[in-house]
Amino acid sequence: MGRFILRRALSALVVLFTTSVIAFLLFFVTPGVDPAARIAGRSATPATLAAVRHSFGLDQPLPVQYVKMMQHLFITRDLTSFVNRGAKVVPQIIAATPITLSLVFGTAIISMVVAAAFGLVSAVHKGRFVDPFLMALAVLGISVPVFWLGEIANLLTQGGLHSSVFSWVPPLGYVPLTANIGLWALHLLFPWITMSVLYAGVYSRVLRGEMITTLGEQFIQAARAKGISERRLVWRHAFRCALVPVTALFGLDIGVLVGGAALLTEVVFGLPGVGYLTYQSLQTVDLPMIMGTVIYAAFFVVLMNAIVDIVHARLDPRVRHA
Amino acid sequence: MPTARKADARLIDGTQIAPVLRRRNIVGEVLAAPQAVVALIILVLVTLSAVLAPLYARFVAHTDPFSSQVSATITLGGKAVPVMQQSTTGLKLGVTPIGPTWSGQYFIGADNQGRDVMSRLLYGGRDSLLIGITSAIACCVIALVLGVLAGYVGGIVDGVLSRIFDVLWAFPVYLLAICLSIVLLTSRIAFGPIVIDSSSLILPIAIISIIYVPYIARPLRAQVRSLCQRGFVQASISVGSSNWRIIRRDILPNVMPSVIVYFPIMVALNILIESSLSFLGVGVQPPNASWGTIINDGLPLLYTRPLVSLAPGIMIAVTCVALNLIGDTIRDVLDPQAKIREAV
Amino acid sequence: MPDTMQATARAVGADVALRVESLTIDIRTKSGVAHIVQDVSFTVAKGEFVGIVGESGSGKSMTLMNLLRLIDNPNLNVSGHVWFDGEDLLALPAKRLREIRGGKIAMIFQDAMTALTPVYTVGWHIAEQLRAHRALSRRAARERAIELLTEVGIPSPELRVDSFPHELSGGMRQRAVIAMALACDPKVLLADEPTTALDVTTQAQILDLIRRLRTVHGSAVVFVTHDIGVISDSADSILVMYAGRVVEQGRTVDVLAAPQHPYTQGLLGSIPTPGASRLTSQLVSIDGSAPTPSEQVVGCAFRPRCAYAFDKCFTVPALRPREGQADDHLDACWLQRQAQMDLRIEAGS
Amino acid sequence: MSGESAMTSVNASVRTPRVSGEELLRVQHLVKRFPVNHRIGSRRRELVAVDDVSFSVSRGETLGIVGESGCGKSTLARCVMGLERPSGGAIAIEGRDLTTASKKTMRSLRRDVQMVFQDPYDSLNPRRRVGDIVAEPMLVHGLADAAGARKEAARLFDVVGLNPRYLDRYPNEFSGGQRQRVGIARALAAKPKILVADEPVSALDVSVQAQVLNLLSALQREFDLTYIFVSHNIDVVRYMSDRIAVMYLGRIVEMASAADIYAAPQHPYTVSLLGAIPNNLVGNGAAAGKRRRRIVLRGDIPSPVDRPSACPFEPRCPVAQEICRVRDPEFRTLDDGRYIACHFPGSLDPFEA
Amino acid sequence: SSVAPITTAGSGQNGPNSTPSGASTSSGTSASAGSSTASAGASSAPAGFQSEHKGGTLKLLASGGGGTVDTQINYTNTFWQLFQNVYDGLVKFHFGVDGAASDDVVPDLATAMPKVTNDGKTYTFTLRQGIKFSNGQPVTVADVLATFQRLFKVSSPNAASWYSVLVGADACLKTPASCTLDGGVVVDPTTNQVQFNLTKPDAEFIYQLAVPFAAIIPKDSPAHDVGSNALPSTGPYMIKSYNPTTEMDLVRNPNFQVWAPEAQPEGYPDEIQYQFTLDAEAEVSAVENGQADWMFDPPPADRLSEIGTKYANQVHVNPQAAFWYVPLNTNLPPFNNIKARQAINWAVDRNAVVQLFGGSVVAQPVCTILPPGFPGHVDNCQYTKGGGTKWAAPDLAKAKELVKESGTAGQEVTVIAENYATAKSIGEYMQSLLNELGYKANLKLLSENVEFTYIQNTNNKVQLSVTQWYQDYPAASDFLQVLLSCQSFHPGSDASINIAGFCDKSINTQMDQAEALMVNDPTAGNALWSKVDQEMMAQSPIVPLFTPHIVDFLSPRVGNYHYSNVFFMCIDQLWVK
Ligand SMILES: Nc1ncnc2c1ncn2[C@@H]1O[C@H](COP(=O)(O)OP(=O)(O)OP(=O)(O)O)[C@@H](O)[C@H]1O
Ligand SMILES: Nc1ncnc2c1ncn2[C@@H]1O[C@H](COP(=O)(O)OP(=O)(O)OP(=O)(O)O)[C@@H](O)[C@H]1O
Ligand SMILES: [Mg+2]
Ligand SMILES: [Mg+2]
Repeated sequence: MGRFILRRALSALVVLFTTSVIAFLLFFVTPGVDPAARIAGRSATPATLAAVRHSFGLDQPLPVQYVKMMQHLFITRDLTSFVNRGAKVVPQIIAATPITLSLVFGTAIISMVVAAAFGLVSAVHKGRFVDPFLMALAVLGISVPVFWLGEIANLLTQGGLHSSVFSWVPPLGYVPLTANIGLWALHLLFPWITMSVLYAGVYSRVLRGEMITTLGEQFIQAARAKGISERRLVWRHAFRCALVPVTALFGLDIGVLVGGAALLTEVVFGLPGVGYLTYQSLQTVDLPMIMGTVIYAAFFVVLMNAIVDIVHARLDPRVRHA
Repeated sequence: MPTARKADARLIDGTQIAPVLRRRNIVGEVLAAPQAVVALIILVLVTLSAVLAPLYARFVAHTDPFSSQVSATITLGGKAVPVMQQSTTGLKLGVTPIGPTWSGQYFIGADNQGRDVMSRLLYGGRDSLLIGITSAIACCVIALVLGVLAGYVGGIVDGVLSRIFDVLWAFPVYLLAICLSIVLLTSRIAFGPIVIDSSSLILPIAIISIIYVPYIARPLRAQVRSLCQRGFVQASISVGSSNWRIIRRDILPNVMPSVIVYFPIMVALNILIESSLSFLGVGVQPPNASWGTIINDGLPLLYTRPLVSLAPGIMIAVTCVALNLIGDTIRDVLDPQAKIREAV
Repeated sequence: MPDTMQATARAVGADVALRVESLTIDIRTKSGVAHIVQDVSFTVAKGEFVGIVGESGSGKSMTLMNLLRLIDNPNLNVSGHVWFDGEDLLALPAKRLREIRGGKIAMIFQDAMTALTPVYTVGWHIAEQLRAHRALSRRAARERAIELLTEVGIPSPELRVDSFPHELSGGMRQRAVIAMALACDPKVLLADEPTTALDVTTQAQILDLIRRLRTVHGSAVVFVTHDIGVISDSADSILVMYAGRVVEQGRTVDVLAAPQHPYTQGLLGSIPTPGASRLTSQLVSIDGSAPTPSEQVVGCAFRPRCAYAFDKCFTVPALRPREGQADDHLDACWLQRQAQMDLRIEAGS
Repeated sequence: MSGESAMTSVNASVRTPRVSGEELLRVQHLVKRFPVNHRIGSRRRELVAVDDVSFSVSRGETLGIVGESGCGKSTLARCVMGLERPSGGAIAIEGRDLTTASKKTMRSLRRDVQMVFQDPYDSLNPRRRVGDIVAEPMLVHGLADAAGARKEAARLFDVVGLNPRYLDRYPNEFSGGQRQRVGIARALAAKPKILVADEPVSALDVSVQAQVLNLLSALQREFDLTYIFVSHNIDVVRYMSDRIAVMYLGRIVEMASAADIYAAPQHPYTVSLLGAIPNNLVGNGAAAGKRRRRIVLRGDIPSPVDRPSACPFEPRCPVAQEICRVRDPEFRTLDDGRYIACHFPGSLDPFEA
Repeated sequence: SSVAPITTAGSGQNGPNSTPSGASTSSGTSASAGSSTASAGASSAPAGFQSEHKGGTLKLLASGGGGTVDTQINYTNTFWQLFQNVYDGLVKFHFGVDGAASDDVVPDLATAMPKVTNDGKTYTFTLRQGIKFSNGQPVTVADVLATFQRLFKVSSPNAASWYSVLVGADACLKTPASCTLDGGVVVDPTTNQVQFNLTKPDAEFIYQLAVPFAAIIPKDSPAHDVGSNALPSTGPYMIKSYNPTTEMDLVRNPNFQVWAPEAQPEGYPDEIQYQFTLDAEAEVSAVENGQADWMFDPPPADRLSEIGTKYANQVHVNPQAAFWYVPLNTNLPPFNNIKARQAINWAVDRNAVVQLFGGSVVAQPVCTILPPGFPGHVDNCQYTKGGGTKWAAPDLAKAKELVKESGTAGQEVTVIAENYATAKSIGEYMQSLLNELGYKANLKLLSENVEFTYIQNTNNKVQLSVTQWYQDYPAASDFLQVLLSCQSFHPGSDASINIAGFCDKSINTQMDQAEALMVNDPTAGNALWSKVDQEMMAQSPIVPLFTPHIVDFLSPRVGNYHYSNVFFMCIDQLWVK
């Protein structure tokens, strides 16, 4: 176990290092993003500019700047944004994380339940009417741009229909779970639904495929030969096995989503999560924040990769075997 | 006592002992699925309408969909109507582009530059499809080269390439895309005499094709690795074939079906990604218009002229549904086990 | 339908454990209907060991699986009768059938790895089998599982009961599957190539086990294989299948001593006899390969490969006993006995 | 039986092969280890697939290798083929060492050793025409130009009993036995001296097995080939081989002429292997009148990872003694010229009393 | 995302910012004018406070925070507007009144307007007694001195351009850390007097003291950007918590007492919440639905007609001293050719651009650099069809002819614009227009945070861009000298606000003269400024497009709306009860 963790940690470090260096360099090759020029004000003199650059340490060689930035990010944990000076990157990200987590895990639950229902019904009734019907819905789910769906949802719930049908929909934004669980859920309802359309689509297709593969395996017939009910057969044998690869895939997706890929949904619904933070920092080309979010995202992806590997091996002895 | 079975049943006589299976007619098998036919018809229609966009703009809409028509007027019911209509009620705040006329000019209305949305929609199809297809090709080609290289050569090359895939993978799609676009859009990119302008479609194509490379290259690599263990590759090695020959004759033909399976789904994915990038302002740059940019152009009009955003969104959905259906059918025919990531 | 067959079956009467009557299996595919099993009939007496041999794809597994209607495929069409305890399994309501599956008739599959749901432990599998038919507590089921594992000779069963299938070797897995099948003391044990995936030494262990258990539990066994050696070792009677049909059947000694059908003869001749060398003997080979169910052969399915095919072979021969052979030794070949004798001499075994 | 030419030649004669005695292949102290994929949480380990194996093969001879699954038969074959880089030891073909060969020598060595693969479905590229597959070695080694290669392929098809009309077909249009013939034709195309056949019939139907075995025998006579014939089926190995090496857990435990192995197996493992063959009523064993002792071995073949220093067969051996638990027996030559690795050879009577 | 003319979505400090100016500051020397207004103010105020409206929570929305809350560094409209209710300088713009009166500078922490002596080079204030910071510390002259020293220590954005006029500023600019402003700011703790010594007379200095940069903060404030930890304040509110990306919470300052109601009156709400996470579209919905009281961002174009009709009585439209313009790079082809530049000025249809911005109610075409109503502005229009003093219509024919004459037709031109909807649409319009004129135009849209610095740097070879300028305070130099003087052109630097790269010796000399004139003779000075404006327009280095108006959209429960020219709506004067 120790070795495994060490190996994973090392390769994770390589990935984190490379991603952060790429983000860092990308920033410096971009013209017009000098944070000093923006801080120095719109009619600054070159002298002020130089002073500000100095105060940012931007006049130092790039590797030194990189090391300093990493030092502030990881060791003193007081890296501050260039744009929102005084906004510390780490606390900002920590504050945004629960929002993204709320969004992602809500979506995960909804889309998994829907996907399970769709995938299961489709696979079990393969060849009947429900199968193509549900799968058509699933294809539609993966074919609609998420942000567009979100905007339409907003148009309906916040616009003209708000005074009638959707008067119960709160304004966009976020209410912490700890503050008011009802409002929390209400605020997240449409973001959840919007994102779930995509992920339920994706996963009902994946699950159906896995279910069909599993149902074709010999152990299903072997289990049937035991005289157990079809219900038990589907749930305890087929579904349980089909779920394994799906969970693995889903774990990876959760990593990516928590890492900030829920950006579009967060932007559209005004949820100040990590994706939103990422978006903002990219819009303002705020290097420390970009570095923070990039590393955070890469960290989650790498972490989820490792977790998926472990959990997958736990769930699926076949993997352990191979 | 059955002496002769169904007439079409294949008969084996004494002279022919081989259980000769007929070579597969892949296209035929794909087209045997009704949903694939419907999807194909949709795609042909969409492509056709995109190709014919200039004709529509010229002869039906009578407009240049790429130039601002802010002060234009059209004749409706004998009256000259301004395309951009200043509000006349209340505080007279705001200007609203003309809505759908459901005929000829401004069939589904104008956008905030007074341009004909229908014409732009057709033109937008060109860029969306072009980007979707070319970046899918580029992505598949890059992934193919890297995946085969990593899988076949193994060792250090594999290690390095796999790390690169890891990094690309760990870099969230949008983050990467936005980072790249900000750099590429801001800088002037010059390779010797070739200068790529920010309005060039090459930029979104390049960005989109790069970000999904690991999604294809990784499974390809795995596939190549397992192919290398397959008997026929081993046989080629033991016969003394050169590496290049093995790659060309044994590896490539066997991974191509997967690439083909990925392709339509990749195109769909790319169209979606392009629209997302456009939403974030880093996709196709004006004067080009893709469906994504039209959606984005329409967002500031969402509450007054929702159709400007709705129409391209629907086009994207329809096209992607068709592409996915085709992709599914091809997958069923060629490689039912193929695991494809379709999430963004 | 040959009358003789039914006559034989009836004659066995009360001692019959399982009787299959003209089992026919068709499957609808994209390219038409494939006839996978045609008109298969046989009887298994109580405690009898019946071996089914045949080429790959000849329908052995399909026959076995459909005795218990294990395949859930809307495109599959099964007709005929499978009599067990006076009931036709093919006509039984699902609930009643479930009681028989695993309880009265158990099945052992070819590859134990694929027959065990990979995510559950061996103990879980056995317990599930037990609890499907007996009202047992979890704990009691587990204890019984350990007993069963001991019975099939798995070392340290208390530990193995919690192993996942992949943690066991092939032989142990197969034993676990057998333990599972024996859990409810079935009257009939259906075994679909239970030793094919195993090494010779392990195969010997498993065969030994099955033989032993048969004496202990008194179950009848239907044993499918394509290895005639295995059958010759253990089976009381034998059923040779080719392209979905039974081409020869009878008591093992009879059939092996005097194979009547050219296919059976080829089959026997194509295996190197122990100790034979290429320097001293020549193998009998049957040219070509068996037709797939989608390929229809007019008349006798073996005709294209048969060295003795003649005009009569364009009609499907019926399964019937031959003069000079035991009554229950049936074969489906139009050839006269003399020609067959020639063949054997030529094969020179 | 069939009208095709190869079969005719098979039937032609049953002769003794021309074993010249001239040594063609020599394998010395061959070792092949694999790093074991670490499972989560395990330490790095090695799997010894082939452990200190030595033998030599003469021109025209057939060496059979038999043993249980995972004992290293394929690995040994692959090492001889140069498909696997040995971890130790030497493999020499006509005196040229394969393990240290330059790229150029390797190419010519490649030509001299060809392989028939186990799985005929796996060993032919489904996307290439069989004619191209068979022509490949000739083109690679510059034995012929494209037209010549095709002509030669047609000839080889004829040799292996396939209709040359089928040259332009794809592998999936052939049955298993036919595919295996294509594989053999490919192997022959390079005009090899040694043919390594790794379980060439295990994947085939019983009725088709004989076709291939007959073909291989015929070809050996016709082209004076040297065979290394690998199988887990001792009857098949016996049928094909002049000499048999019995492998257990990466080692050769007994090696002798085929007849000797059959008539008087010395190693308890060989005895039990022979005893495990289901009795066939048709033929009644080599030593007429006697029945083989049926020994049901306990347990399974142990894991080749971290093999113990004791005799690896000891836990399953019915005649094991104290020393077997302590020392691994060496591979030594007995008086009658056979090789064996056992402390107590011949202590297990192969026949029932 | 948003149509904010200045900064949006967390855009940093860089936003051009503004201090409004009295449409009318036309009277004598600013110092004397100031003191007279001050006394007038002092006599009016407190009666106005209506305590029955006191209380409640005011909810504000913006699509992004304003960055740091360090008053000496923050340079955004978002927070300068808010700082009015939190911080105080020695002087302040008249607060809580509408129209021209709001341009007046009145005493705040100082007891009166300063005494100006030494030929306008010495300003003397007396600090009020008994005022405490929100942390309980009393406000002393030492704090005043520290405040101005800190301006340099933290490299405050305009330290070099505005406060460098102070004696001793040079040394501070060179080595900020050891800034003392020796002789520049002299304080006397016994008399509570503060004296500012300038190196030359400066008519704008009094304005520069009235903006948040010069707000007095405790002397022990750290010598670096405090980021999101607000400095102690003196005004009626203090910043209780601030998360730059999500929200800000203001509560009453327990130590606040009204001392100068015209500068810093009592605020009405008990609490002010500012939320930064919604985009403009969502902000409109929230205000419409009564979930928030006001939005900082301009309502998006598609909602304007809706709020202008359905919610007309909740909307206030006010002019701003600002303009949108198109700088033409006078050093790069094709616009190094004056005819090409003039052609653009002739060709741009200001009405079309106004339409793109939201129609004639929210914007007004302009022909001059100085916005209408601004000191020095004179109605004049050099580039309008048929002539006249107001813009009427474009003259495309003339433009095309000029292009032809210039011989620049067919050249490639890249238009740079910001990437939010309004700027983008104006960029698209410019591109379309350039194509019509015979150029090959490209459009490059950049993040609004990048664009402003990008177009300034000559290395980026920007030919034509779309940008805006907002006043800092009501003085013509804030437009003309800042935007188009030789001094503000710094090739190769990201800080080169003279985007057009325009440098005309004679015009520059005139600007220096005008600046000098302003100290003693503002009327003559402004006359000269307007002449400079005309001469610049003749050279056509920029194309003025329109002057934007501000649209304030309030929830129905809100009352007592006041609009100050300088800092827009007076937030804490709103009633929510
Ligand atoms: N779902 C199916 N669709 C079409 N054909 C099928 C299907 N399932 C089985 N078959 C065909 O039925 C035939 C009989 O299969 P079966 O598995 O019974 O053969 P078998 O004798 O058990 O062969 P093996 O020895 O390989 O196990 C095969 O040719 C197979 O291809
Ligand atoms: N590439 C490899 N990496 C790791 N282990 C290997 C590799 N190839 C073979 N082995 C291991 O080496 C041992 C010998 O394998 P090999 O394939 O030679 O056995 P075999 O005798 O041919 O078995 P079988 O009869 O199953 O073909 C096995 O335990 C196998 O797991
Ligand atoms: Mg089978
Ligand atoms: Mg092997």
